[in-house]
Amino acid sequence: MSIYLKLGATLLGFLIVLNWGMLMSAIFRKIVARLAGRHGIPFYQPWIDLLKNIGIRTTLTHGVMFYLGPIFRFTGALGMFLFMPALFGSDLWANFSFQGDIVLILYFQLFGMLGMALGAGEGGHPHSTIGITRGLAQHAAIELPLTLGIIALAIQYQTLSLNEIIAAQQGGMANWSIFTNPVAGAAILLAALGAMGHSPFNLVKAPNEIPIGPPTEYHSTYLGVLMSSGAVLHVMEAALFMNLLFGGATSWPEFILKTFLIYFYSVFVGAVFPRFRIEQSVVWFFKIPLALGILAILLISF
Amino acid sequence: MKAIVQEITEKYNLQNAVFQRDNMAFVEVEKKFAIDLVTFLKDYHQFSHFVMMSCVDWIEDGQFQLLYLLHNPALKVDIGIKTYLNRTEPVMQSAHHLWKQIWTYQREIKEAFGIDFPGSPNVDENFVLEGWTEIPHMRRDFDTAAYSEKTYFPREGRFTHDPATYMREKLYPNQPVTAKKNTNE
Amino acid sequence: MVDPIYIIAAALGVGFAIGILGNIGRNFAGGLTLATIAFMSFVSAQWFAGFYFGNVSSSYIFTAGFQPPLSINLLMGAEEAFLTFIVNLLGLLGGIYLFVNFKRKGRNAFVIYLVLLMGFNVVIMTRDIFNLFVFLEITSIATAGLILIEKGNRAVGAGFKYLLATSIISSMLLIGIIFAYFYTGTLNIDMIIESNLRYMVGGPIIIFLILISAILELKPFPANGWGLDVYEGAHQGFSAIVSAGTATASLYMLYKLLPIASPEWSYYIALLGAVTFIGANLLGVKQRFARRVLAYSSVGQLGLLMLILGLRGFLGPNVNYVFFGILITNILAKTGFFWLVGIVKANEIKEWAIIRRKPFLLFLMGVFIFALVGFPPFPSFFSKWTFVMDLANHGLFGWISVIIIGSFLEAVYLMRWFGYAVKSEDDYKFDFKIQIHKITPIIILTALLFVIGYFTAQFTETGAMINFIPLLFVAVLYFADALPIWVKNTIAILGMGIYFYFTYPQLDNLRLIFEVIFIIGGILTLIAGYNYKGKRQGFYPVALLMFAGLAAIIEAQTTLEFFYGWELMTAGSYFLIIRGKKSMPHALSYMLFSLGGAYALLMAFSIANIGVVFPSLDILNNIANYPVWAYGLLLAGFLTKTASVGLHIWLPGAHGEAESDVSPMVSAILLKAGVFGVLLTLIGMGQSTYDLGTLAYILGWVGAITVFVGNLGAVFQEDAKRLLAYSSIGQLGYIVFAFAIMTHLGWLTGFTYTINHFMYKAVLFLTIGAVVLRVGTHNMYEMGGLIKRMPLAFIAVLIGIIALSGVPPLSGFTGKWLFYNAVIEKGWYFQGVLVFFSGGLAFLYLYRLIQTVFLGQLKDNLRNVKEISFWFLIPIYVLIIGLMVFAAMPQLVLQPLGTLIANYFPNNQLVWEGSYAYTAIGHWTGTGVMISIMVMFLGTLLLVKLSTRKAHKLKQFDIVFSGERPHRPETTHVAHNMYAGFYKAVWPFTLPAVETFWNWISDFIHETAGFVRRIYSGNGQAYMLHIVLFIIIMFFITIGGTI
Amino acid sequence: MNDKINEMLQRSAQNANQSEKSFIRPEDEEREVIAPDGSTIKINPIYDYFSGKKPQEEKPLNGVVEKFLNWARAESIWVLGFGTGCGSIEIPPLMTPRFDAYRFGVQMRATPRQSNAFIISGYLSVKTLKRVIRSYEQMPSPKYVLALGSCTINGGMYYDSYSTINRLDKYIPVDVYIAGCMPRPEALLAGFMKLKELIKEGKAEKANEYARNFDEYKANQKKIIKDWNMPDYNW
Repeated sequence: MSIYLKLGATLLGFLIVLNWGMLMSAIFRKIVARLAGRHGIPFYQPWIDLLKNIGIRTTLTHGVMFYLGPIFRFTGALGMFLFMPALFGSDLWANFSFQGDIVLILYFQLFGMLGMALGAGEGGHPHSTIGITRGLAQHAAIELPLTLGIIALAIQYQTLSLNEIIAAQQGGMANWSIFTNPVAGAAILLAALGAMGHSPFNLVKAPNEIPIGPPTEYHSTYLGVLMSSGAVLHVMEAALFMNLLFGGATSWPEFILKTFLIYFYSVFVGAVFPRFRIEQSVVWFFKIPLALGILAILLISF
Repeated sequence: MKAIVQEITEKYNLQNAVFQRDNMAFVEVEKKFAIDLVTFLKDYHQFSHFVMMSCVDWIEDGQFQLLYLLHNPALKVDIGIKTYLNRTEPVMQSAHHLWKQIWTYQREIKEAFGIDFPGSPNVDENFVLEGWTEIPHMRRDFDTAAYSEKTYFPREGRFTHDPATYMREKLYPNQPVTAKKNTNE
Repeated sequence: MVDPIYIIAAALGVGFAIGILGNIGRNFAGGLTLATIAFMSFVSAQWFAGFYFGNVSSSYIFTAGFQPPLSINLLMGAEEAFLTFIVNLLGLLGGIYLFVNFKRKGRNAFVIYLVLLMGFNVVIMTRDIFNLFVFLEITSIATAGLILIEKGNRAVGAGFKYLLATSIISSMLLIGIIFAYFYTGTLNIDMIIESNLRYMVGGPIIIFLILISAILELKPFPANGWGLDVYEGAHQGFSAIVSAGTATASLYMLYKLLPIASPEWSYYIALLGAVTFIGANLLGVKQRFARRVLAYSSVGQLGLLMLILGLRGFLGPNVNYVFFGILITNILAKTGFFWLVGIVKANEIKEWAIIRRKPFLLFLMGVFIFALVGFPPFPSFFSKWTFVMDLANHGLFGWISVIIIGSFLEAVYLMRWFGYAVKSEDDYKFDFKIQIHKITPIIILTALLFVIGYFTAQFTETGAMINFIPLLFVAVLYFADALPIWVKNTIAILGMGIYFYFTYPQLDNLRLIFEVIFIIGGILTLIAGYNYKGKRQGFYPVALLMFAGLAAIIEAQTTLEFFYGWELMTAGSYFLIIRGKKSMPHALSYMLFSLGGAYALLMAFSIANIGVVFPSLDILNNIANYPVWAYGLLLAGFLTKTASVGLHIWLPGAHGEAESDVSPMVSAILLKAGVFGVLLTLIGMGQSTYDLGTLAYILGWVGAITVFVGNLGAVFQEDAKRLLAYSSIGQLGYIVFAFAIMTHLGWLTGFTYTINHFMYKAVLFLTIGAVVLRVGTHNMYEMGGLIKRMPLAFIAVLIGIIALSGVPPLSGFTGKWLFYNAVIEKGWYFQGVLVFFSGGLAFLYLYRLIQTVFLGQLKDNLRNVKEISFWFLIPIYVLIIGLMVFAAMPQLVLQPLGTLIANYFPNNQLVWEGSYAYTAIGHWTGTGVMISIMVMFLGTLLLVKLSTRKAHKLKQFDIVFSGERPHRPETTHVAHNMYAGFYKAVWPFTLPAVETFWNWISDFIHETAGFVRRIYSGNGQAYMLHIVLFIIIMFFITIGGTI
Repeated sequence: MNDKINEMLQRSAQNANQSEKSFIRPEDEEREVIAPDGSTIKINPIYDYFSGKKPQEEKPLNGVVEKFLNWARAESIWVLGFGTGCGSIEIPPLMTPRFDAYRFGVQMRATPRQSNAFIISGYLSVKTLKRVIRSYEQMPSPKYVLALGSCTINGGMYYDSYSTINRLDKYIPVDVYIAGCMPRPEALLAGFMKLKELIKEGKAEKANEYARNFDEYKANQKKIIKDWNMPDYNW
């Protein structure tokens, strides 16, 4: 198979994920609207918003880092896609997962976050900084159960390679990690709530309180880039948990179904619970998720 | 209540005391005794709650009237202390030391009526308006309509209806005017 | 050879002559005295030289032409020659120093002085016990005379107490002598020894009387209140003579008399020495006055010497080396110090800041203090080393602990004093002058210290291997201190470059890594020094001293060389750290922790040294005796340098308050010395035949907790440099943890972190240091928005923090990836997770560093600051290039490292296929990831650039502010207490438990000292009572049971 | 607390001494700070912190591209959440099931940077106008203004008030007026429809008009805002 074909497939895969992410956010809002008894936005609204944002004529910049912030963010999202196999068992859709294992993905998440934080920081808006400090603190707290769970999985499968973790889960639902290692699965899924950033863990953007948080100063194309990276990141984070716990995906429909369900798991939790304060959020992760993570390691290693 | 009014009437040589209700009285006191009286009521008669402070422009008499309204939570009675200032000399002793919220009332009165309270903290800061250059806007010699006309580009062709007439004309053009009498009966 | 009898004859003759001649001029009398002392010195020097070159042998001098016991005989042996030479030389120098003072007092002073010296000489030389008594009395009376010659109540009181005490002691001695004569029929010491006095009935009591008086002369703790007052009451010049001369003579007296007694007396004397050594130094901690401090130090050193005397049986042939090494250091340094006190004339040690007005005096003071504490290249360093090694060979670890505890306590107050001198506020009105006749003797003493130090090193086989050339280079730089900064900097850089060029081919790969970090890193940080203007006095010698120490550690072949390098490095870095503006307390705590660590190392080396003929560094491999203790102590010693948890409290202050280019030196470079040590230890542990897994396991936890403590501490700092300092603690924790894993991958991780931390911490510290130089504050919340003013600095910090945080594609990720693999392979999950969690905390402080300093709102007063200095940018960007190369092509470094580590851990290696790395469980490619990310980033940038119109540039307040406008940058910049919310969640972990613990220890020592000090009431009667009680108690201890 | 009171007392005493009332607040007065190298820096807080350049016309693109973009703009109207007067109570119902403005692509945003429609909801006092101007200028172009209620047209029932303006279009350009006192949410929706029409026709270029007639607008604004403490254009 030629390298160009593979590159083309990767690009196509990215477009699929991007569009699926936008559609997913539209569906999310549509569902919320229907719950409220509204008609809601048209399903194509995110694309129009994206177009509109790109079509904005004014571009302002606070400085080079401000300009580069969304680009860092987008690269981060792109990399999340690139370093994870999109579909299992397919050479065509394996992306660049040969370049690194799950450690690379875990740390590359931070690439976009950091760049965005710096860009927003140069914007000079106090709300941006407040949002970022909360985000970083919460991220550190999430790290604890998440790492414990992932290490438990790595011990279970004796590999850090995402491809091999998926491979080990093939052959029916009973082989999925969530069933073979439910404690680690629970720890990871609770951490996933924080990673997805919906209520009650949405204190980074915290509408009504520190309006929009870090991207307060971002507009026009910047905002478009941020929106699309957000869309990709939502899908790919769901995909990460899918690959770790739910046996990965072998076809695009399966991919779409599974990421949809995982994404909406966090959405529904968010619909029920109000927002935490930062110290509540951090302490929350230090309680049950941490205990579950430790238990997972104890169970798997002794 | 009556006893209190009696006592302060003798003590401060009050000209006029009106009982609005059983538990509410208004007294008029000379300007120079006003803060003394407020302090006396606060310290000796437990009028510990400062309800509000207001100002009225009696332009015809050439006077500003200041009203300090106090409340006694133990007896559940209110007393209003009125005092008059000369419009030509709008300066009043500040009472900011008694209750902190008086700072704000005095700041407001300074802006709206131009009555100065020397020594009151922040009394010169803007209260509602920013950058007001005219005479204080709540003084009755300030013509707000003229000011608006002069300043805010009034749109040509604006006219005002009497709401009652206009609505009757628009909504019930066939109804005879007598209907009004019926309602009166 | 001039007969030694002429020493006495000349002294007596001239003394009488001055008395008889009456009204001769005082100058003439003084000159005559000095000439006489010079003659005396010459005679003993001649003998000493004779013994040194081996062309004379010991000879007895018989007075009055008879053989003993009929006459008094003197012995001139090697020891006597040496001691009389020293005493006479000091006497000569003291005479010069005191010349003016004596002249004012009259010619009698000269006579008494001369008689005193003669007394010392005879006490040393005589072999007749009654003669000994007589001349002891003569010295006592002369001493009292010289004390009383001073004016003032203190002098009178001191002299009176001294007379009282010595008369009690003399009467004891006299009674003992009478009985001894009665029993043995002789007064000759040699004959008394032969007569086996101790087996006779009542013999033990006689021996007790004689020895107890000899011991009391040495001012044992606590019956020494009378002696302490002498040091304080007498003229400083004379206190020095008392401290040196009397002490020498009395010690030698005890030495001579000891053979009379039974061997268990050695034990008692050692015990008394130990009590005195620790007791006096403990009390020294509480002292505030300069002379009092020196007095306690003198008594403490006497105790140490008694200890050596008592333990001489275990030292074998080294006894003289040890004894005289410590004695000579003490005599020279203490005398010089007393004389320095005489010049500086500051009573309280806090007032010694005035010494900075004359930097040369400060240098002298430094030499004396470091000599007293036992740093190389002074003789006591080598002697203490030999002493400890010999004791360990006999398993006497209790005694080693005594020596270490006492030395440590002594270091506490001496270093504190030095700290005051270097750093405390100098706002005192009084001034002092340097007089040439006072300073010359001190300079001679200082020179002697160095020279003797060199010769002491040459005495032993291992010591002779030590390379003194770097030290010489330091000395050259010291004397070139008047040159402008760029000359000195160039010399220093060239020197280090040449050194590197000549040494690196001889090193194995392991050492080469550290050599590169130490020397190349040193050169890079020195480049930043071009930024400074003026002379920057004192910087280059100490910086080079540190680098010389580091180089010596790398090159060390023996444990002694290693320890020598270690101590040099400690001294140099101490001086570097204390240069900072507010560094005084931090430098002290650095010094104390370093010394504690060094003593732990000493102990460990001594354990490793047991039964070893040649102490090469290889003896650390597979230590056979007490391996857990030895390796545990080694690790504890090295962990003080890596600032691991529990031993880390010195670091934030020391690194945070240091100068801008010193911080990277001490953080990025110096800490790696600890890492090198830990690595050596672990290599040794790896080859051990014992199972030391538990030790490694504990070390792993220590490392993991250190990461957590360091990173969490960094999150809540307001001071940029302290933040980086706490971060260093954390990063060193990573390194320690990784090495403790003790697998191939673990060590690879450790090395990766070591190299990385060197580069990014140097970048960060250099940049932040340079920024601090520009903005004039350490507080991050006082900065902000500096990206507009210093873009290059911003880029440097950006790359530094990306690398530190471990975000791909920079080199930090290399470490993180290896870490995951190593941790999972080893099975240290919980430690590993704690470390990863702390990695998340790193984001918090790194973001804070870059946000509050470079992003956000530019402060008003910083609107015009310039880009950081060019001279800082050079090393920063060189290091950044290094970082980028390491990030893009990790295989270049990691592959050779893998082969190196395979020597120790051949299993489970990292497999390289081109640029792809594989472990048993994971895979990753540095180059590929770097290219992918670059392509993605540039592609996105291009897309965005094409789809936007030209961007309008905004200024700092052009932000949406809820319809309002900001009024001040200070109130718009979110910086102070940035993680308040997070603090509410984690505050229990930030409580300073370790600081509380060490404070408690320090309070405990102080309070104990304060309590014990109450026995020194200053009352003469009480002091006499002490002496009597001491005698009674000693009686019961020594022979009470046998009668 | 006492220090604070003393400080305030001192300041009011100082102000009492000033014969003429100054409109520049203390924090906006020119100040001098000392740089780390010892030099003094003069700062004028009103101008120095801001870019303050005049706005330029942003020319529409050509032909079909602009039409396409205009369609997108019309279908995605992001409204700045800024209620100026009593009419702001009419905006929240738009988001309820009964009116559901989301159907038409209308959404609320919290920051001007991300909004392109500004609803001036009812009477506008001079004090609020200052904030409105600031927020309006901070919105990226193309941007649209909907003026809600008769107060924005001719002053409405507050026509003679000393503190509210009479005609909004003297201060910022208005795309759509929605008459009434108050107009109901339906009227607002109708206004949005009208705005969409205008955008699609390419007639909603009022941001450029503002840039063209910038001086005139600015003069009108400055006439009534006496304590002007911001740059001429808030980017």
